[in-house]
Amino acid sequence: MNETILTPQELIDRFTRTFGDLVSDPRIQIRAEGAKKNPNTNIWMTITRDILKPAISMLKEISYPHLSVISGWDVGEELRMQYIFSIYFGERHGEYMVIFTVPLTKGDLVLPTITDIMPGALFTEREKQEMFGVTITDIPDGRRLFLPEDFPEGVYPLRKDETGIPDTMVKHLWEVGRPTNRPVPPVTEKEEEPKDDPEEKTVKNKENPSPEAEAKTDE
Amino acid sequence: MLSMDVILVTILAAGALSIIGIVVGLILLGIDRRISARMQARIGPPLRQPFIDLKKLLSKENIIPENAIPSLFNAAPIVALASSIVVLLYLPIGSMMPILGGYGDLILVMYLLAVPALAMVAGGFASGSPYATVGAQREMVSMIAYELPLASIVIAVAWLLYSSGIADPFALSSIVANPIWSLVGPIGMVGLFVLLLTFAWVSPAELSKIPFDTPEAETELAGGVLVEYSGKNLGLFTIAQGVKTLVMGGLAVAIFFPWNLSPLLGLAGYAALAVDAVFFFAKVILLMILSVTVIRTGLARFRITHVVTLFWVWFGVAGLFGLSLVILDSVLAGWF
Amino acid sequence: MSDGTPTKKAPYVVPIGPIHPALKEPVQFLFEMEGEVVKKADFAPGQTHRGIEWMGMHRNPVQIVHLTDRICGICGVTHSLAFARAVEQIVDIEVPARADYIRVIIAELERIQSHLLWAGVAAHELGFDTLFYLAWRVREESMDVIEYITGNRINYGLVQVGGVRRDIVPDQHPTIKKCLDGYRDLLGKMLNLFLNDTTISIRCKDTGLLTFEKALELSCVGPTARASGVVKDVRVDYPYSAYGDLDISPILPSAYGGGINGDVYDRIVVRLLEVAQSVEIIETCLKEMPDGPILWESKLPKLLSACKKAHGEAVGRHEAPRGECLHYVAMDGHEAPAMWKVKASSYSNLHSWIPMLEGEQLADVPIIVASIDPCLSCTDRVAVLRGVKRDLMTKEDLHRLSVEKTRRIQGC
Amino acid sequence: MALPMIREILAQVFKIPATNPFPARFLPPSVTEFLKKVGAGEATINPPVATPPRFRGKIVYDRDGCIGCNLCIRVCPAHAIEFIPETKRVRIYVTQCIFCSQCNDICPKGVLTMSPEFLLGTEDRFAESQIVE
Repeated sequence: MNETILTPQELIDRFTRTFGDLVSDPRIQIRAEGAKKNPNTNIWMTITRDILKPAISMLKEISYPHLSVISGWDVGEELRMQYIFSIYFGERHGEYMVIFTVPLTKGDLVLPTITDIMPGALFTEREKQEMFGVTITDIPDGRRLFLPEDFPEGVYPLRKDETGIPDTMVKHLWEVGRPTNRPVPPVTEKEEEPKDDPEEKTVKNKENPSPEAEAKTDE
Repeated sequence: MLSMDVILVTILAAGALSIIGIVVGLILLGIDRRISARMQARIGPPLRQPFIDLKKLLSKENIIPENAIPSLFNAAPIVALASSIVVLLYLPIGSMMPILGGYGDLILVMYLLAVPALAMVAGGFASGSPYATVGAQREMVSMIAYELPLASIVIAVAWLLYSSGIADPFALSSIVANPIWSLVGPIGMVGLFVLLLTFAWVSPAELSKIPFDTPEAETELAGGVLVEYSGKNLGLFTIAQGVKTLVMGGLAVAIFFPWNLSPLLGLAGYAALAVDAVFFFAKVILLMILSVTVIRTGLARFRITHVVTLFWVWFGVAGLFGLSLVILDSVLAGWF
Repeated sequence: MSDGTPTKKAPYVVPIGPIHPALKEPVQFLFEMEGEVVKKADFAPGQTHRGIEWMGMHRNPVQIVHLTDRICGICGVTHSLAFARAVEQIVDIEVPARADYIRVIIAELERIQSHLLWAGVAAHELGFDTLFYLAWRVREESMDVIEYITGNRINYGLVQVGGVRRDIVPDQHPTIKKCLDGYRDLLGKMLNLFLNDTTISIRCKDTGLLTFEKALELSCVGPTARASGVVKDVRVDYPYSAYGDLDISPILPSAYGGGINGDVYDRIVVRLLEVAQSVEIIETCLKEMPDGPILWESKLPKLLSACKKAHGEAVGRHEAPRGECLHYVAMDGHEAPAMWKVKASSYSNLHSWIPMLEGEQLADVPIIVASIDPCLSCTDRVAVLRGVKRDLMTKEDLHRLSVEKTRRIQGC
Repeated sequence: MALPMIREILAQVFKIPATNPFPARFLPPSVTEFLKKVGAGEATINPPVATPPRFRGKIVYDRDGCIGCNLCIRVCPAHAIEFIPETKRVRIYVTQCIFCSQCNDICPKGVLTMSPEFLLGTEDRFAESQIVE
């Protein structure tokens, strides 16, 4: 572990220096919230699949990273996998989020497992296999994680192409059993008169009553 | 030889006492639940709740699991109930002498007390469920564990009566007739007090209550030995549990608090019997609240290893310590 | 336990779950046992998939905020806050400072009720129902305040993209303060009851050990990680909402005087002390809450069209009672987000069950499982409804069957 | 052996329980009969705990003030609101409502409100009481 804390730019420089063109589109997203506007830092980098493991190892050399999750985004022609890490936790206001985006072409959805360097990744790698149809090579436990045993093969719920959820598998529960022949209630424009629905009469107090007023009556 | 009359009276009395025992036992369960609820800042169920539960259980059918041994599975609750009732018949209720007093003594009672637990073990193994199997194993282990302190209490009492020159030192009638506290000096008093405390901790174990309810351990074994029981069988176990609660309380009263109210009030005959019986049940309720309800409400469940350590090491030592104090006392009394 | 315990040499399998009294959550465990000792543990989550992410990808952000409320019944604000923060970053919304403070107040109230809920569950798993009732009774106070502020006990519906929906007005302060003062008085009693009780400490000390290295490797979060000595608290490390304005530090079990063992006991310590910390945070926030609006845009149609125009991806995080909760959102110019990924806190912690459980006693399984405060409703997210191969019974079927059976039993 | 709970429970026995009592002390043989009696003043019930000021209960809809703008349908997360094309009004299925009150917020005319009514349980999802229109 390295004791000196890198600035976000230094961190990116280190990656671009080591991996050259294989790291692209680095950006630092800084956001300040609250009254004092203390900034928090997110670092995004797009890397190729080949340097995924070296990049994580390098992150490990800088500071032991915490892997939050691997996410994915089906953008149509390719699948972008986001490896969401955070480093420098334990430093007050000093944590960086480091997000590696790994683009994969639809024809070649293979990723190496990172469980040998980050054992905690197993869960999320299993999930990526079943949800996105990505093959994780050398995964120590390739079972399904969330999907049931009888879920059809070749359907990946979070994909947006033809391997995603087909409409035939979707049941809109809210539509089920709704009465279709219900008579339409009469409408009187801007007139107050008693209706068949008893609810109507109670519409007196306007929406979102001020809590203080009601609080007083309540106590 | 026994005459027909005596046998008939004995049978009638036994029947009556069994019914009273069951009713009082269920009331005891109700009181326990109510008091425990109050301790937990809840309102709790009405006192008759065990009766309501029982009525419902008895109206339901028995479900026997596929891989159970039906004969053993069904016999277990009956054996458990029968043996608890039999123990009751050996207990003096107030000034009424035990109905079966002539046919057995404290040693027999100790054996009979183990029978319901054994029945539960058998029923658990016969259930064919892994939970019940684990529960039955634990039940055996805890049974073995609490027998040692229980035995030291019995031995101490018998020794005391024996050394005081009382005939039939193991018979419950002689124990009741000679309150043990009157037979000892100050050292013996301390010894008996230690034994009383030990008995207070053995009772919840004998009744499988928290912290010793490892065989049933709801959160890990989902009811353990009883997991597969339902309907009438479970109802029988519930009754057995009630009667057993009464028996443990009754035993404690007989050994440690045998005094009656009637001599004090100058009553005799049936009035004395009735007053003493009520007083007896009051003592049982009080003892049960102290040794079962308070303990089960105020403690977390032990691991089975803790149960073994507690009874073999701590209460084993406590029991033997109490026993040796009692012996020491009577030896000293012999010297002076 | 040498002589007493039966030692069955052949390992046998004890299944626990998906429905089991020890588990308030649907997950299935398989334990290979030797006697009373767990030799090998395995588990299968995913017993209750609901497909919330998929549902979200067909709805607009304003709808999703309410969907996120319902990911978990206990973390009523956690997910909506994390999601709202992610969307705010994509759309580039600046949340009014007052809204940030209200968000923190409600998040900390949630931490109090969640930790107390957990404390109760833990006590119940230990077979200590009295403590369970006590903890839950005490928890009601915070539930009442949450109800008082938001309107409902769970599913608060407080967070909106760009702020919060309801203000905390000065008239409400006395009620909140009264509750906080109550907690301050109670905490000593709770600590005493939980930490000084012999029956609890013999069950919890050195049980379910998770070493520092394992916790780091398995990317554990929240009190589970902190109890093992991993200093990680998003509230401190990563200034967001009003947390950046506060002077707080992560709570480690050493704060209670002892060392850091990473056992169940330490997890109790961390959670109880965090309740105290939350009380302080709420007090500070109430005091320092700036004036101003509570929403970036109170006209929802405007907010919706701003969201529709946005392109990009962002990560929103929040330190939930159970640890870091993370939402990844990508938007590509449609009403609905292009991608929505929910990483609940328990998702990161479930892994730690295996090293914790192996080698432990069966009796300790419930408390170890509960000790990470698992929330599988948060973790199980994706599912698709399919009627095939399942016996579906309608209400009428069930009613008919029960009537038949009652008749059979009663013999009429 | 320290058992701090024992002291606690012994003190608690003499205190009033914290539980909210049930409406009736014991389960009446027939709930409907009992409620009728209560209505007629022949029996009393323990009153329910009051709802808080901002409580979100069953939705209330002022049909006449509605302008049929459809915004509520757009933000309803649960698809609980249905458009009636004939009159350009909406119909709300309370069993599908998730009580987020988002439609209240977006309604330009303020015709949707949340009432404090919460006893909504029923067996029929589409019972008359479960449809607001």
